[in-house]
Amino acid sequence: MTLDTYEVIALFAAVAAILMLGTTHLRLNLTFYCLHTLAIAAETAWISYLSGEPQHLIAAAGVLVKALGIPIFLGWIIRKLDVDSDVGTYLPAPLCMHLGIVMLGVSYLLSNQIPGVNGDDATFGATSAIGILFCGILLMLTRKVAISQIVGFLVIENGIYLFALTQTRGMPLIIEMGLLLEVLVAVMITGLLLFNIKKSFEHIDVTQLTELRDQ
Amino acid sequence: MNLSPRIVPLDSLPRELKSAVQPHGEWRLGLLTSLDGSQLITLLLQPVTGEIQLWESPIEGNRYHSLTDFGIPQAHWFERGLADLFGLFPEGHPRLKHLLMHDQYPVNFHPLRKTPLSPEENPFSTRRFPFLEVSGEGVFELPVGPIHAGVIEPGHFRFSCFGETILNLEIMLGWVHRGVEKRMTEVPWQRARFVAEAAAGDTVIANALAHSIVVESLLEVEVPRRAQLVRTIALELERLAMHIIDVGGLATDIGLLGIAASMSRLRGKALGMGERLTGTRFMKAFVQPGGVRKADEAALSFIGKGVQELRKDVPPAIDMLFGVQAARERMSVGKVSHSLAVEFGFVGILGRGSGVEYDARTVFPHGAYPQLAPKPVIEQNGDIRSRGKIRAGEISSSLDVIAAALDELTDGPICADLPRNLPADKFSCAIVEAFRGELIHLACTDKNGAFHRYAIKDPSFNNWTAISIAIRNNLIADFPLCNKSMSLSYSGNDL
Amino acid sequence: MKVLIVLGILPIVLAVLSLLIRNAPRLRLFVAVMHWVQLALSIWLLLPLLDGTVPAVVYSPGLMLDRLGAMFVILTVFVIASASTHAVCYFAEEDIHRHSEIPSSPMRNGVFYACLNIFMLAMMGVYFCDNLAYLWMCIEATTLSSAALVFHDRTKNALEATWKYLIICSVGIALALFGTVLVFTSSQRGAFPEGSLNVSELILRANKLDFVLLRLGFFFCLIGYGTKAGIFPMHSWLPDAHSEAPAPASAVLSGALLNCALYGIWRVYQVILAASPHGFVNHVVPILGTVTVVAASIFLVRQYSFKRMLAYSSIENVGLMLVAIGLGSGPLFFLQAVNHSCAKVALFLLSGNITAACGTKRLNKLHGILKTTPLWGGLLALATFAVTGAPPFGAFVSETAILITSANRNHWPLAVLLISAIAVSFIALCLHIGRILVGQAKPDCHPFQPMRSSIVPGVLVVGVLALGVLLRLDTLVKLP
Amino acid sequence: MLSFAVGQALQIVAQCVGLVVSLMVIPPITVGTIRKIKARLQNRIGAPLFQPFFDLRKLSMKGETVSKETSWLFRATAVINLSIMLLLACLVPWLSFTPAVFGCDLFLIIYLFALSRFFTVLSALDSGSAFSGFGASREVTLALLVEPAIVLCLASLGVAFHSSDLCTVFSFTNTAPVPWILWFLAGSGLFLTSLIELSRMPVDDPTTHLELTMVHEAMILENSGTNLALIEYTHFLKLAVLLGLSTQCILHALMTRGIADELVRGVASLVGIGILALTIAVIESTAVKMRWSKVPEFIAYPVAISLLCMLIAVLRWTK
Repeated sequence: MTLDTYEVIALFAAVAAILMLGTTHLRLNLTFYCLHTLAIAAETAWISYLSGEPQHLIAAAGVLVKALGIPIFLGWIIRKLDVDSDVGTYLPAPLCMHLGIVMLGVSYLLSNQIPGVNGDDATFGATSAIGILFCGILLMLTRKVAISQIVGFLVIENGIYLFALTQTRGMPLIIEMGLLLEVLVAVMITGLLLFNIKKSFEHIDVTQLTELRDQ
Repeated sequence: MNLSPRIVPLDSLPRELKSAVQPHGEWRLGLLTSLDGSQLITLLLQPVTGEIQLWESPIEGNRYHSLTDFGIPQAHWFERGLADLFGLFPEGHPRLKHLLMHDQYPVNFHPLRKTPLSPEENPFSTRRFPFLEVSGEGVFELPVGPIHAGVIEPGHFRFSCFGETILNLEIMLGWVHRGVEKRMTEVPWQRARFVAEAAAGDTVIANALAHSIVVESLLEVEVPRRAQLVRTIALELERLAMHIIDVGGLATDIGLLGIAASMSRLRGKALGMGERLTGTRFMKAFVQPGGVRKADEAALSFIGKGVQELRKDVPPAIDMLFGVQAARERMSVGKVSHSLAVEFGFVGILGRGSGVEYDARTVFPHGAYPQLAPKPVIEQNGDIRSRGKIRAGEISSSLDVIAAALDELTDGPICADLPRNLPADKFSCAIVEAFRGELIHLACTDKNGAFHRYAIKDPSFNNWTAISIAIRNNLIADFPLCNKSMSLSYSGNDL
Repeated sequence: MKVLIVLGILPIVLAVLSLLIRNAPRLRLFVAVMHWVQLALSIWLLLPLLDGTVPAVVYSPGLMLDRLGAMFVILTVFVIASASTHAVCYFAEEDIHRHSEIPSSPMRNGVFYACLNIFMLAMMGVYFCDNLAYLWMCIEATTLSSAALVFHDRTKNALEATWKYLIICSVGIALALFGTVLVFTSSQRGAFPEGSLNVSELILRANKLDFVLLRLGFFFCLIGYGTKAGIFPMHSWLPDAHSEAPAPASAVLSGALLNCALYGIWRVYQVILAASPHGFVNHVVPILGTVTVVAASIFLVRQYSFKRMLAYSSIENVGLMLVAIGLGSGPLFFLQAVNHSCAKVALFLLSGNITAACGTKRLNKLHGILKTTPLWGGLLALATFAVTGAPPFGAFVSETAILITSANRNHWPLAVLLISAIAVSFIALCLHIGRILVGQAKPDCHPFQPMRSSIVPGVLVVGVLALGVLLRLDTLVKLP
Repeated sequence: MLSFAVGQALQIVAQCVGLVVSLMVIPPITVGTIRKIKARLQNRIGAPLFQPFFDLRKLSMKGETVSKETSWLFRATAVINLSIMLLLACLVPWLSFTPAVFGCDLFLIIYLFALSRFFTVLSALDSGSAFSGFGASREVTLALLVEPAIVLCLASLGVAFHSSDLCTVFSFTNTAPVPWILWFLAGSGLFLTSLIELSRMPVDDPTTHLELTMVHEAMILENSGTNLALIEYTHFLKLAVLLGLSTQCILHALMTRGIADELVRGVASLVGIGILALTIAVIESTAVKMRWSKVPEFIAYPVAISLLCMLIAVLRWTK
C-alpha cells in the first residue's frame, strides 16, 4: 500500500501546481512554478535511475533549464514591466486553489477510467499529470494578466510531459528535446510580445484585448 | 513680510473670496481669523508668484454668513476656530462643532474675544460634540482615544463601521489646547519666541523661523547671510529627522520591523546632528529674531560628514520598503484625489502626494530660500505609497540642500542687532515650509508696539480633514497606516 | 535524405540573408525570385512521387513523403511564391502610403522575410513527417514563426491578434501533444513494446493498438490541430489573425497554413481509420466539418470587415476539407485545398490592394471599386465566384464531388446541410462583394499600379478557371 | 520481574518529571527565543532569553484592575483556559517523551482547542470594551476559516493509521508506511495554521500597539496583573504545543525508519521546536502584515494543504 517514490515526487509536483493557483502574486507564482518544475526534473532523473536509461538524464537537465531559466526570464520581465500582481481574477484565487484540489480528485477518477494505465489501480503518476493539466487550464482560464497565461501554458505543458514520463516507457529523446526547444521559443516570443502589450495598452491585462470581434 | 490690509466689506467677502481661491481662482486661503472679534481677517497666498494679500472685513455683532456654506470648503475648520476663540458664529455652516475647546470650558468662554459676549448672543447652550450618527443594521460606532495604546498625542476618533469597513470617521481634537496664540500676546515680544517654538514640539525650527521672520520684518532688520544659511540647515535637519521617522513609522505599521529599526537609528543620527549644532536634539532656543544663537564650525563640519553618511545609509532602507510587493499592496489605499486636495487646500506631503505643486520653499522667502529651494517632489496617485515616496524624495533633496548650504557658508556675523521696540499698528506675516507643509505666522501690533494678535496656522490644520475622507470605505485595520502616512500634529492643530 | 537537405537549405539561407540585406526593395525581389526557384526545385525533386512512379519515399525513420504530401508541398511553395511575388509591389506601395503610425524599417522588413522563410520550411516539414511527434513540432513551429507575420503592422489591433493567435493556438497544440502522447501510449500497450509514433508503422499494425487510448488520442489531436485549422468552435483566433496580418501574410496563412493543420488531422485519422474502419469516429469528423461550414456561413451573413469576411470564408472551406477528410478521400481533400488556396490567395491579395488604396477595411465604407479600378473589380468578382464554388471554377467541381460522395456514403443529412450552407455563404459573399464593386467611386481611393498589382491574382484566377474546365467530375467521384 | 516493574515505574516517573519541567520551561523559552532572534535580525541586542519569565513574574506581582462592567467570567477565563491548555499539553504528543497515559483522541484535542477559544471570546465580549468585541469578532472569523485545516491535517494522519489516537500516530515505532509527502504536508499545514492560531505575522502582529489592527491583543486589552500573566502563559503554552505538533510531523517525514533511542527523539523534538521558532522569527522579520481583506487568501493555503492531505490519505487508505 505504499506509494512509490516516483509517485510521491509526481504528487509533490501536483501540489506545487495547485498552490500556484492560490496566489495572485506573480513572483510567488513563479517561485511555485520553479518548485513544480524542479519536482518534474527530479522525477525525470529518478525514472532514469529506475529504468537505468542514462539518456533521460539529459532530459532532466533540459527540464532543469525550464525550471530555472523560465522563472528568471519571466521574473526579469515582471521587474521591467513593473507589474507584480494579477489585476483581478475571474474566480477568487483561494477558491481556484480549492477547485484545483477537487480537480486532483477528479483526475484520480479519470486516470482510473483510462484503461491500460499501469494495472487496475490508478497510479498517482497519472493522477498528478492530469491534475497538473487541469491546474494549467484553470490558471489560463481564470487569470487576467498575460504573464499568468504564459505560466498556465507552461503548466499544461508540464502536465503532458509528466504524463508521457510516467505512462510511457521512454519517449525518444530527440522528441523531448524538440518539445523543450519549442516551449522555450514560445516563452521567449510571448515574453517579448508582453513588452509591446505593456507599451500599447499600458498594462498586461489581457481583458483589455477586446478590440477585435465580430461587430 | 509687512502687509497692509485692504478693506473688503462683509457682504462682498464670500463672492470675492470664492472667485479668488482655488479651484475657481489662483489663490489659496492662508488664514481666516480675526483680531479681536470685531472683524474677519483673510490672508490670501498666491502659490506660484508668492504674492500675499490681507483682507479685513469688519463685522457688526457676532454673526456672519458662513463662507463654507458659500462653497469655500477651505474655510471649514477656520470658521469652527473662529466660533471657539472669538465667538463669531457662521450662519449656515454645515457642521458647526467646537474645534479647540472641549466641553469642560464654560459655554460662553471665548479666550481671544476682547468684548465679552452676552449669553443671548451665543447660539449654543452646550459644548457637547454632536458626532455624526450613521445608522442602519449592522452599523456600529467604535470610539478610539483620546488616550491611545501607543505613546502619541491625544485625539478622539469616532469610527462608524459596517463590519470591518469604515463608513465615516469623525475626529474630535482640542485636547491639548494650551492658548498659545493668546500667550503670544501676553509675554514681552523678546520672550515670545520661546512660546512660538513650543507651538508644536516637533516643528521647533520652522515655528521659530516663522516667528523670527515676522519680528524681523516688523523691525525691518536685515539678517546676515551666514545666519540665513545656518537657519536653512537647521530647518532641513528637522525635516530630515521627521521624514525619516515617518517613513520608519510606515514600516512599523506594515510589520517590517527591521527597516523600522534602521530608520529609528538613522533618525537618531539626524537628531544628533541637530544636537551638535544647537545643543538640543529638537533644536530648541536656536533660531532667534535677527539670526541664530550660535554656529560652531566644528558642528557644521560634523553635519557635513553626517550628511555624507546618511546619503549612503538611508536610500537602501527606503528602497527595501518600497520594493516589497506586499508592502506596495498595503500602501495602495487611503487615496486623496487631486481635486479634493485643491478644494480643501491640503498642503505639504498630502498636497504634493495628490499632484498639487505647491512648496512654500520655492515661493516664499525664508532662510536661504527660494534661492536654494529644491525642485518639489510630486506624485500623482494620492495614496499612502505616493506620500511615502514624497518623503523619500524630500529626504534626499534635504540632504542636497544641507550640502549646498554648507558649501555656500562663509564667515560673518550670525545675528543682527535688534531695536528695542516693535513698531505700532503694523501687520506682518511669515510663510515657512515646515516638514508637514506650509506654516503661517501672522502678527499684528497694537499702538504700544506689543503684539495685539498673533495667529499661527500649523500645516496640520489644513490637513486633518483629509484623513476622514481618505479612510472612508477602507478597512479599519488600514487606518493606522493611513494616519501614519499623513503624520498629522495634534498640538499644532490645538495650539 | 539529400532531397530533404536540398529542399531545406534554400529557406534557411534566405532567412539568414533576409536579416542581412538592408535594402528592402531588393530583398523583396530577390526572395520572390528565389521562391519560384524553390518551386521549380521541389517539382523537379519530387517528380517521381508526383507522376505516380513511386508511391512513397522514406527518407529516414519518421520522415516520409507520399504522393498526397508531395502535392501539398508543391501547393505550399506555390502559394508562398505567389504571395511573395505580389508582396514586392504591395510593400512598395505600403512604404509610401502607410496608414499606421509606426514607420517601416529595413529591420522589420528583414524580420518579416526571415520569418516567412522559416514558416515555409516548417510548413513543408509538416508534409514530410511520418512521426506524429515531428508533425507536432513542425505545426508548433509554424505557429511560432508566423506570429511575426501577423504582428508585422505593429498596431494595437495587430498586437491583440498576435497574442490571441499565439495563446489559443499554443494551447490547442498542447492538447494535440497530449493526444500524441496518448497515441504513443496506445502503441506501447498494444503492438509495439518500444512504442512508435510513425504513422506508416501504426497503420500496419493498427488492429493491435489499444483502441480506447488511440481514440482518446485522436480526439485530442482533432481538437488540437482543429484549433490550428480554425474548426468551429475553436476558430476565434482565425478572423483576428487573418484580418490584421498584411495581405501577403494573410494569403499564406489562409492558403497554406490551414492545409498544414488539416494534414495533421489527416495523418492521425488514417491511423484510426485503419484501426476501426467503421467506427463511431468516422462520423465525428464529417459532422464536425459540416458544423463548421454551417457556422461559418452564418457568420458570413453579418460582417463588417472585408478581411474578416474572407477569413470566415476560409473557415467554411476548412469545414469542407474536413468533410473530405472524414470521407477518407485524400484526392478530394487535396482538390478542395488547391481550389481554395488559389482562389483565396487571389482574394486576399486583391483585398490587400483595395484596403491599402482606400485606407479602410470596413465593408460599409468600401464601394465603387469597379469604377475606380475595373481590373481589380473584375478580378475580385471572378475570385469571389471561384472561392464560393460557382460553376465554371475548380471549387465547383470539388465541392460537388464532396457532396456526391457524402451522399453516396449515406451521409444524406450532412449533404443537405452542406448544400444549404454553401448556398447561404455564396449569397452572403456575393452580396458583400457586390456592394464593394458597385456604387459611387470612392474619392479618397488611390489605386496604385493597377496592372502590376493584378498580375498574380489574375494568374491565380485563370488557374482556378482552368482547373474547373479541365477536371472531370465523374472520375473524381469514383475516387476512393 | 520485580526489577523490571521498578524500572518501568521509574521510567514513568522520569517521564512525568520531564513533562512537568518541559511545561514550565519550554514555552517561555520558545517565546524568548523568537523575540531574541527577531531582535538580532533587526540589529538589536534584544531582551534576554529568559525575559518572558521575568515578564510573567512582574505581571503576577502587579495589582489587577477589573472593569466594573464585567462578570465573574472575565476573571475565571484565565484559569479555565490555563487548565484546558495544561490538559492539552499533557494529552497531545507534542514532545516525544511525554507519558502516553490517557491516549489522546484527535477530536478531543480539537474540541479542547475550540473550548479554550470559546472562553477567550466570551471573556473578551464580557469586558464590554469596543476593541475586545472587535478582536473577538476577528478571532471567530479566523477560527471559522482555520478550524477545518487543523481537523483535516490531523484527521488525514488518522486515516492513514486507521486510528484517531494521536499517540498511535506519533508513536515513532509504528511502521505503517505513510509517505513522507503526507507527513510533510500535514506538518507544513499545521505550522501555517499555528501561525494564524497564535496570532503571529502575517495575519496578526504580536508586537503592534495599534489597537485597530490587533486580533489576539485586542481581546486581552482589559486584562491586567496576575490575570494577564496567566493568559500570557497559556498563550506561550499553546505556542509550544502547536509548534511541537508540527515538529513531530516534520520529524516523521524526515525519518526513514523508527527511531528507537529515546534520547535522540527527545533532542530532535526540542531542536525541531527551536528551528520552527527560528522560522517564525524569520517570517516575522521579513513578512509584511497582510491587509485584513487579504487574510482569507493566506488562510486558503493551510486549508488547501490540509485538503490535499485528506485527499491523498483518503485515496490511498480507504480501499
